[in-house]
Amino acid sequence: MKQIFQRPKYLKKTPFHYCPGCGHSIIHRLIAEVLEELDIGDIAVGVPPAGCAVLAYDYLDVDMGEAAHGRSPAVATGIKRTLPDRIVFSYQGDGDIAAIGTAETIHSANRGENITVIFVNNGCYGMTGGQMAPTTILEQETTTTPGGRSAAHHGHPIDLSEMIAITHGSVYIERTSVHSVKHILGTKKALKKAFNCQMEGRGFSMVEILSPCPTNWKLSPIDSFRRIEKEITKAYPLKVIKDLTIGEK
Amino acid sequence: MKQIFQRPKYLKKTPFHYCPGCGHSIIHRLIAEVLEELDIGDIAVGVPPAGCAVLAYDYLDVDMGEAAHGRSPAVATGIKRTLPDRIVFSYQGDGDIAAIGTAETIHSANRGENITVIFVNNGCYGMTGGQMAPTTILEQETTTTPGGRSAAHHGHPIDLSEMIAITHGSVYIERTSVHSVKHILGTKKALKKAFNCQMEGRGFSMVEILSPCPTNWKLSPIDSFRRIEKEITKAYPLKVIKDLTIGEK
Amino acid sequence: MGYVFAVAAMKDGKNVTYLPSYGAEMRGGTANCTVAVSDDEIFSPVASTPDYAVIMNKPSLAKYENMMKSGGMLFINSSIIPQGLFRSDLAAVRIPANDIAREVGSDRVVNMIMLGAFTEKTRLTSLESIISSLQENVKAKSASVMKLNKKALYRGAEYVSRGNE
Amino acid sequence: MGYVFAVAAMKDGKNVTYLPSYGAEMRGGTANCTVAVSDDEIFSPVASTPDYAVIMNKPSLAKYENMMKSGGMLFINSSIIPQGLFRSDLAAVRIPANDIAREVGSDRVVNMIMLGAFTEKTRLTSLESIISSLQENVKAKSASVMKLNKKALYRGAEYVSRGNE
Amino acid sequence: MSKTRREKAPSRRGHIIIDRELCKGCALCIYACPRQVIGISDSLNEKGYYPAEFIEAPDSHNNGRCTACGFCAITCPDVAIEVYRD
Amino acid sequence: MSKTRREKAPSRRGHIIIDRELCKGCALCIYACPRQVIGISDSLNEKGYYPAEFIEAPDSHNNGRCTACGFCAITCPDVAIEVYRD
Amino acid sequence: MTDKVLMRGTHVIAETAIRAGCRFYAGYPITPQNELAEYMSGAMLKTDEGTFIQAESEIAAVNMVIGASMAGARAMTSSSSPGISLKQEGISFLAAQELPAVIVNAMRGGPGLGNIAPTQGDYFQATRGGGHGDYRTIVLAPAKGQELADLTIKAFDYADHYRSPVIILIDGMMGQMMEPVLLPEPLQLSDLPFKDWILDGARRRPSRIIRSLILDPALEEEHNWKLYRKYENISRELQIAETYQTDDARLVVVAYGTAARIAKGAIKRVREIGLKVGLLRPLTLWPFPVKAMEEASRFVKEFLVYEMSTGQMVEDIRLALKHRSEVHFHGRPGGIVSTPDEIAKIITSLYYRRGLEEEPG
Amino acid sequence: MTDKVLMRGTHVIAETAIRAGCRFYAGYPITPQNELAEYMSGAMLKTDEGTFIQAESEIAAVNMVIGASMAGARAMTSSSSPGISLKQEGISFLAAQELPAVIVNAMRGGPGLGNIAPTQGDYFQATRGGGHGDYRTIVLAPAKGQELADLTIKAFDYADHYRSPVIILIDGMMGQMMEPVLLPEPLQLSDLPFKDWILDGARRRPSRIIRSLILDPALEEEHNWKLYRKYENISRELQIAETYQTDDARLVVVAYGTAARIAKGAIKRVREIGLKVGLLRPLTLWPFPVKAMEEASRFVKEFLVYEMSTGQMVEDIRLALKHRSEVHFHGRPGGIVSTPDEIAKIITSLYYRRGLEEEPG
Ligand SMILES: Cc1ncc(C[n+]2csc(CCOP(=O)(O)OP(=O)(O)O)c2C)c(N)n1
Ligand SMILES: Cc1ncc(C[n+]2csc(CCOP(=O)(O)OP(=O)(O)O)c2C)c(N)n1
Ligand code: SF4
Ligand code: SF4
Ligand code: SF4
Ligand code: SF4
Repeated sequence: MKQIFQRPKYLKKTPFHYCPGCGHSIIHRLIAEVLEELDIGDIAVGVPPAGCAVLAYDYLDVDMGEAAHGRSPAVATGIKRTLPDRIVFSYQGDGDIAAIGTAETIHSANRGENITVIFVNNGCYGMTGGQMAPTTILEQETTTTPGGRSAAHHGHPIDLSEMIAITHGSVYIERTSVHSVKHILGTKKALKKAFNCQMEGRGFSMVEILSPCPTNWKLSPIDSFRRIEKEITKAYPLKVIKDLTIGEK
Repeated sequence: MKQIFQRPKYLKKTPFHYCPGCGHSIIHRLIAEVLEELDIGDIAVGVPPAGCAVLAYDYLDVDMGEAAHGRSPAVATGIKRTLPDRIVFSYQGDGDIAAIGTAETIHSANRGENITVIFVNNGCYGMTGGQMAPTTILEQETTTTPGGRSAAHHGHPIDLSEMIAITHGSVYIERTSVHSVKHILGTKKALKKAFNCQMEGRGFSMVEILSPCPTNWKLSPIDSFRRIEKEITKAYPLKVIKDLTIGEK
Repeated sequence: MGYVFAVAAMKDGKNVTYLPSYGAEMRGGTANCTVAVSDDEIFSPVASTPDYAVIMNKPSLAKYENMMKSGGMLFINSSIIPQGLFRSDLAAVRIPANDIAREVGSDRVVNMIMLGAFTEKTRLTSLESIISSLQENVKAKSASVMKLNKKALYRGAEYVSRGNE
Repeated sequence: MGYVFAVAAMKDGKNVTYLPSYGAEMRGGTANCTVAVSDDEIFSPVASTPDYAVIMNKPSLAKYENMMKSGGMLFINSSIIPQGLFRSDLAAVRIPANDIAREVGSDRVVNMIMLGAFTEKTRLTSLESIISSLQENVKAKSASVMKLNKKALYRGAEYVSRGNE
Repeated sequence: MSKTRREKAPSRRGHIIIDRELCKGCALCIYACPRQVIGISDSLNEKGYYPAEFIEAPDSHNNGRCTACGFCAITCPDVAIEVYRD
Repeated sequence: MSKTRREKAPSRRGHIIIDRELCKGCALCIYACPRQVIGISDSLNEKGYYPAEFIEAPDSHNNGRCTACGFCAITCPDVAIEVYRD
Repeated sequence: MTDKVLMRGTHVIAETAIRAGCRFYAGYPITPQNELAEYMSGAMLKTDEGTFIQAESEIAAVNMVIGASMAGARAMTSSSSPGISLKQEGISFLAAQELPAVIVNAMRGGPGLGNIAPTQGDYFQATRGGGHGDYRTIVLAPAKGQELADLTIKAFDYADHYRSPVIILIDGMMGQMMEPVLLPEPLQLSDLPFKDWILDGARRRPSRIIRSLILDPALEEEHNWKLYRKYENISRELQIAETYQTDDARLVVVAYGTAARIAKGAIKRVREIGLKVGLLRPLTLWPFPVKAMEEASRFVKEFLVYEMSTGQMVEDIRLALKHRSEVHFHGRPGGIVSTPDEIAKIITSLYYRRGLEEEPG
Repeated sequence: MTDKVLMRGTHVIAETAIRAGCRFYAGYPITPQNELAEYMSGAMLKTDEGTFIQAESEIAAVNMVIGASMAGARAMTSSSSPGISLKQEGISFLAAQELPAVIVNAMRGGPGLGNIAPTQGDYFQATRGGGHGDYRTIVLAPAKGQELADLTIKAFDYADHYRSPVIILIDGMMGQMMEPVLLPEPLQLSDLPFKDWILDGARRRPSRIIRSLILDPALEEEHNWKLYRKYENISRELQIAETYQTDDARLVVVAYGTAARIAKGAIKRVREIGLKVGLLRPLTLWPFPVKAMEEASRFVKEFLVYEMSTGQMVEDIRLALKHRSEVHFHGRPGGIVSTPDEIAKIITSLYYRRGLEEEPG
């Protein structure tokens, strides 16, 4: 009898506080697995900002420094520049990265900071109770878009990853999802590649992960998975948006 | 004897405080001309933020509200939403729009605010004495890039207009210059189109204007013009970056 | 339930303060609310030692039993919490609310049954006020829901008035 | 020029405060700097009533003439400002600095000529200190520049020592 | 090689252990399991969720055997599942 | 039409008036002028700049006549130039 | 009585704001004031010309409010502690440019991310100008449902009248709590005071400038003194405080907002055992009700300040009393809401320790 | 003497910071402190491991400093008034997370954009925590070239020792002014105090967390009191003030920074005509030198506070003196630098008005 799946080393024993079926939990585990497989957990420093995943430090068993809402990439910049041989990553919600943190994200990419950004796109502000996020798709109902998001009243969903890809300092940007086994494994691969990119000193890497928020979508976890497949991946197509990791550094 | 060129109506008599050969002066005049030709000077509200052009209200004879550094698009949003039938424009330097004001600019574009943004790209922070701007090209020397901007140390120049073009709410984005008669006239045309876009209620319009800063470039005005032609337009090609103004609204 | 009661008390001309629990509650923790009712001005919106508590689940019982004012009264959903109390200075009114709800025909009216029982027992307000409060708040919803709610209220009230607890 | 003088005074063991004008000066306005030299502690870095002023252009003359301490002394570049003074309680030392500079062979040494004259006249420091201060600050530059500067200093000093003013 | 594997495939057996207390009853493992050997328990766990449970003796032969594919564990947000190959 | 114009072209004459005190001597008008009828004055203006000045009587016939093309005024940052067609 | 509604504090503020003619709201989510923005997101769209914007950040929100105010709208934003810190530059601009605006701060535990529980740790920030430069903001501190409505109306009136930002300082509990409230009648926009300084296009009048850059120090000094005189006026005209059983009091408790409610409960208890204790509750934190304090201190020599912080308002009380009375302090920071019992105990022990039960000689 | 250099104030701070082991600087241009960043942009690159970043904003800059501090670097940022307002959230985080950092504020005229002339309008912001929550920052107020160097060294030491942000509060004049300075010897990085709390990867030790979110009010309260106790310690240990001719003084002028220099000049003048006037100059604005004030007030009953603002520090003086002495105020906001003559006149008229020339009975 061989155990073929177990709790990864860099995940603490603490049970997650996340809602049932929340994508954050899956993504946390994937990070822990990748840190273990790349053997970088002992030199990793993570930077979660305000958001449902602010408590990521209760789960990931690596050094973690909490940032103010939206400022993770700046904090991560400070850490990485001070300790260039450590592995530094930020973990950010879509509100965090694409609203209040727009400038910090774009400019750390533009500077080519050699950090890895994990961008969890669940289409809403989870922690504060389900308000519209910049990524909320049109017609989606949230607590601040009663009747659904309308471009005229609430503006358009934003393609942050595509914008980041334009910056000259960004090296690897991929959009993945966790709404099926296949996609979860794909996300893991992307995370690995992103961390590898940092290990090789290539520059800014980011993985945007479509993630379910059953609570605020008011759907069951399974229906949330289905919604990602049916609706969200239409608005946010899964793909490698930029990849300069090939070839000589 | 016919006077074929005279001071435009919406330009006050006050002499400019700008340095000799400064592009701001040319652009101010073009705005005044366009406001006059479109007959919108009496319903225009301009929003200059901190920057060499903060004193734009001393020259342009329209209602003007000063914004904090980087926040013009937000202030303009507040004005325009309150008075949708007025013509609202911001006038911003490259430091203002592409550094501290990154988020405000991108999100007002993304919301499709029906305002006109005039983005003066002179490749440096003029008002504060010539520090690096986000748009400073590689190898350019500034007071904070001694020895020239290097991608490794100071990050890359940013293509803000291209990023803004990705937002769904932006309608018309063009990059022009003022380094020759032809380009000055081209800029005027672009400004006219941008204001027209607003008058027609189409949404966010922006003109990025390459502009000389002889003082901080440490070049004569004429050599500054030449530098734009030879170097700057290579890094920032002049073109219509996005145009959705054609056809029915 | 607390809200409906608070509105009813307000309609009776009383001073009322209703404090829901707020914030990160979404992700775990026991939800609760506090209603203060008085003829006088209400000071603290937090009840440090409540007179009454309506207890819907086990963790809440553990939490609130300790806080109760001596001589206070607990309304316990006995379908879910069969066990007894530790404190002997408290009165307990046990209502098998889930069981009654099943009889009434909907799992959703458990709250209403408890509220009916509470109102009947405490007389802090009247069932009529509760119903008029309810009417305002289910405006949008159908008459059938209202009917169901009323039925549940009365069944709850009936249960305690019959001295069943 | 002010900076060189300030460093020289510092080297002489004096207390010195040098205040350049700063900020939005780039776009118009008269540039100026203030040097306070004293054997004691220096309090206000702004000279409200200076003892000496070196005046390089007309607007500055207008501005500073008013501020001078009674009995103060003005050093005026008479190549540019030929006219006289309004105040009779001030001494004026006139140096045709641009003309001398042309003789010396460079338009850029006007400042040095004025500084030479100033030093010779006031004896607040010595030409030697000025030269050693200069040496530090033109380090990067060529010996020929240094030579030119020295020449200009001496010519300025000579001009006033000959009682030419 | 690939042939050998394919031959072995039918005989692959496994089982999973679900931590009742970690489980939040989201049912995503059930959704992910290609063999339908996971169900929802009748009784609440201490957090108040109906946890998933491994159906050890499934009725239907075909989709009834755990192959230790690990899909459930990969999907489980709460890392409540350990997978073993027998 | 276009022919008529071209015929008239050689006879187009104009002149400019430069406001000495608005001018900052940046010389961009000189750079812009296709006829080279602008020069820099010998004397400072009150702001301390050597302003541009219109050369009314240019020596060379060919590039010496102001055509009122307005290029100088279009270029002048300080709106110091008024252009007249004679 | 029958018109009263039982409404959450944040909703009371939002609804009253709209009734007061507020037609521009921009905000950014942050607990514990999300319900204010959420209410606005629906209610504003139902008004004729109202704008609701969920901004990209608190900074954008306050600057949008600046714009709306420049354009003449009654405008509002709301946030909680960290978000209010981010608005400080904007608030300083509002003050400098003399723009009316209403800013709601539902304080939470701090510093840093802290927590979302009720505290009063932002008193200094609100009353001393967390932003740069010599300015003040009017700060209102409601403690009851009805006051949330009444002071919201006042906030907009004061803002317009004094051309100044006004902060409504509450905590999460005040924001969440529901009490019966009689909402004011909606105002007609046409009844609002006329503003002759707004930017709405220079048709038929000279163009206007709203600015805060004043490069000449002499003029900037003048501007500063002008603001200062305005603040002096406000100080004279606007102090509001409630007193409760201070007439015969030998000890007066000073507290505002939620803390004042609890203090009142405590006082009721200690009165029952015969202690002569009263309450002084500032409703304006700036201007601080110095007059009421002076009044009270004529007969009372012992004051107890109770704040849900480690002690901030206590400085204003020392300043107001000119150190002529004894000032004691009790604080509970970090989101702890004391019970009236706890405060009653503090009061009682202080009362006896200071010998207040004896008849004054 | 020979080793002294004549250096601009901003350069003194920058160079000294590097010599004190600062290896991380992030800032954003704003007059009047651009020369600090400009100096760093060159000098930092010459150090071995130093980082200079011109950030995209003041907010990014302070958050980069947070990161560098978490990673163990001596880190610094600088700005001027509006930019410092934007950093308030970050400063509150630094305080909450107990991270050392040095922040330079070269104050300028405000509120709003104001101007770039020297003022002291940000005293409240600096000393009362312009950010949210119950926290304090150490605030140092140099007034001379040499002090810029000395206090910069101290700033880094205090920051590390107390794990607290330290603000160096100057104005544009202090920043631009050149005075002879003896720069300290460069420290070896290896001599800096060891930090056992930094985030540098959990190799051979349990993983660490630096956070400020403390959801449980009881724990957050504890954290608040812990900070409070630290601040009490700092208050005891760190008060610094200079006195000048206070021994026989009948009137003491209190002023800091540039204002203190001018006051000193004024005092020198009035001493010449026989007035017994002294100066008390706080070098720490927080903790405020209460002990020195108390000491002074034992014999002096008249104080004149001179600030380049409409009056902020004057509150601290009233609090420190417990209203036992008379406190007069003279202020010039907006960037006006008084002449010593002007202040001498104020002093003189006050001196006679209060009858101080008469021998005390
Ligand atoms: C300055 C500041 N503004 C607002 C907040 C409140 N806040 C906390 S998390 C959050 C956003 C949560 O959304 P997202 O980043 O998408 O993450 P999620 O919770 O959905 O995972 C907000 C607005 C804050 N903590 N600080
Ligand atoms: C919050 C804030 N940060 C910094 C400044 C200082 N500042 C004024 S203008 C400016 C940038 C000027 O550059 P740019 O926007 O490119 O305009 P330019 O002067 O080159 O026309 C800066 C940094 C400020 N006024 N406010
Ligand atoms: S609110 Fe959404 S994102 Fe947050 S824990 Fe719950 S499911 Fe996850
Ligand atoms: S500094 Fe540059 S941008 Fe500013 S006025 Fe001078 S030339 Fe123009
Ligand atoms: S996926 Fe995990 S948490 Fe969800 S039901 Fe299955 S075992 Fe439980
Ligand atoms: S372009 Fe204008 S400012 Fe420049 S030299 Fe010609 S007239 Fe003067």
